[in-house]
Amino acid sequence: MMFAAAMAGVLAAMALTLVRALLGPTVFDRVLALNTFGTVTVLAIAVLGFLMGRPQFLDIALLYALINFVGTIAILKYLQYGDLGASGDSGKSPDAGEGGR
Amino acid sequence: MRLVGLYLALFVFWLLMSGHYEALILGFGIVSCAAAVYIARRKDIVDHETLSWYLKPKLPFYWLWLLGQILKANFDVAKRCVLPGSRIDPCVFLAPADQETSVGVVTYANSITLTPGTVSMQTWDHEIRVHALTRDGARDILGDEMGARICRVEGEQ
Amino acid sequence: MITATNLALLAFLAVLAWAIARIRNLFVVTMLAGIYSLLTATVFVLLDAVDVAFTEAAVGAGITTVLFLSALLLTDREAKPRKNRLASLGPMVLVVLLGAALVYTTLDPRMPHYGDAKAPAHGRLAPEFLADTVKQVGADKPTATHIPNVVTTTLASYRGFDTLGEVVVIFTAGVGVLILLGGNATRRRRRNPAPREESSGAGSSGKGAGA
Amino acid sequence: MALAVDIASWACLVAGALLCFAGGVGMIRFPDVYARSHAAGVIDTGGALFILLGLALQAGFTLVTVKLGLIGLLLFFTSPTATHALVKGALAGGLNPLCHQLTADETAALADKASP
Repeated sequence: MMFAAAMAGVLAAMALTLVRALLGPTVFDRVLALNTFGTVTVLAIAVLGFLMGRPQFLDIALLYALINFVGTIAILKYLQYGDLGASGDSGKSPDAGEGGR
Repeated sequence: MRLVGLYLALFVFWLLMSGHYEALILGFGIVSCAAAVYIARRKDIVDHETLSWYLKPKLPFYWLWLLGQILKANFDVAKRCVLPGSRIDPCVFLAPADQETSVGVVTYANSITLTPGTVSMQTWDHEIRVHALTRDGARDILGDEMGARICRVEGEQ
Repeated sequence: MITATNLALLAFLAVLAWAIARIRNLFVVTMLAGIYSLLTATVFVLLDAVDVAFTEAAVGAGITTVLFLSALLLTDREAKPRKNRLASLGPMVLVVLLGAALVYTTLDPRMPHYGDAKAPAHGRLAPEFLADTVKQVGADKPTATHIPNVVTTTLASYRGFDTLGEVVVIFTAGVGVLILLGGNATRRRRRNPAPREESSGAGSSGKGAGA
Repeated sequence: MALAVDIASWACLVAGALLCFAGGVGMIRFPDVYARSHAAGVIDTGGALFILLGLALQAGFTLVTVKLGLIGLLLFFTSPTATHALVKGALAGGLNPLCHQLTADETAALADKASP
């Protein structure tokens, strides 16, 4: 029962993070959402292991915590040092230009 | 010396992960850890800076203190996230970082980021640009209790 | 709660799939694909397929994202705008029909249901494999260890040659990808040779230290 | 004793779930990436910490607890690095924070107020 409560919170966080990933508006919002979604997935798998009575699943959660970090850093490296190109929605968010400072 | 430490750390990690202690599987673990250490040495990624840092006796106390700060900040930011009437007042400022080594500055910057409500945006040798969610958060950082504690951890042998 | 979790995860997957199909910015699609793969692996965990979840975690969320990004560096960030909406109607019908057929097979009373203990796969082979896992591997040395994981036994012992073939295929694919992506790097280096000097120097000194 | 542990882990799990939810709401509500990164920080630190703690209390002194601890440690080491890289990348990508830039005077004034 208590695991179900935790699972509900984690699922809610998943849904909200997913909405942020879909809405954007900037690329960095999506990367942030991806990173947070990874953390939430790690928690979800950990809770699921207990919910199903098989805590051995924690190995996957551990692997995820590692992979998620690598993925986020790779994306950010691509964004910052790779070929940024002219197209795409980076830096062109409606609230970045005039609203700043 | 460092390689031996790395090997031991890896092997302990392996033992905890595997949970099987039969001779054959232990042998696999020993061999794979050795291979990992060899590769780390070939790639020259054995850590040179932070090892002495982890041996400082005051570090665990700092971590405990930081944990308390993180919890306090968590509830504050969570309240601001959920309660409809609450307002945020983000600001950006430069905070001084008086740590002598780069590891110290990195520890400070990471501690700032780890505390919800403040994020370190850029770091230089003796300055960190911080984004704070509220003025109170900014005041906490500028009060420099965290920085002073890291300096104290850094100062001991 | 398990059912509710399942439903929620599948709903997330559906929303994500729709978004991936709609969004034309490939960079965003890459990131959404990463999230999709995280969700898929969670579903695999729910289905008790731990080894598949492991693979999905390592390959789907980690390596695929990086590979997609390297591919994006070589191509464009924006997909071509859709020209003809009607042209995608044919595949759509095909996919819907296939999906309906798959759903029908799960409903057909002659097929065993999901998790049915009386299904042929569970009736004869699985108990034999489970019983033999301990015996077969540790048979020659009674005191010696046995492989503690049934999946490992199946993959590496019962289906050893099959797994070897799979490994060869994956290795070939990996080499192919490296050639495709790395070949471009050499070309770029030839065009612009300055900044790569130090890495080759570090490589040779590392070799000296290792030997 | 078992009851006390159960109550404690109930409290931890509920707190973790609420913090996760709050962080998610913040991700939606806050105005720009920089502010949202604080909300993400709530999930990364508080939510993860409490949920892992609650699970560890249920698991008792076993390898499972050790693994939970390792997951927590890993999250606590990687999440600030990732967040910092993200915020730095956003700044380098030309995304101006939607907020007030404190001048040197204002910073000094805040610092004065902070140190009694």
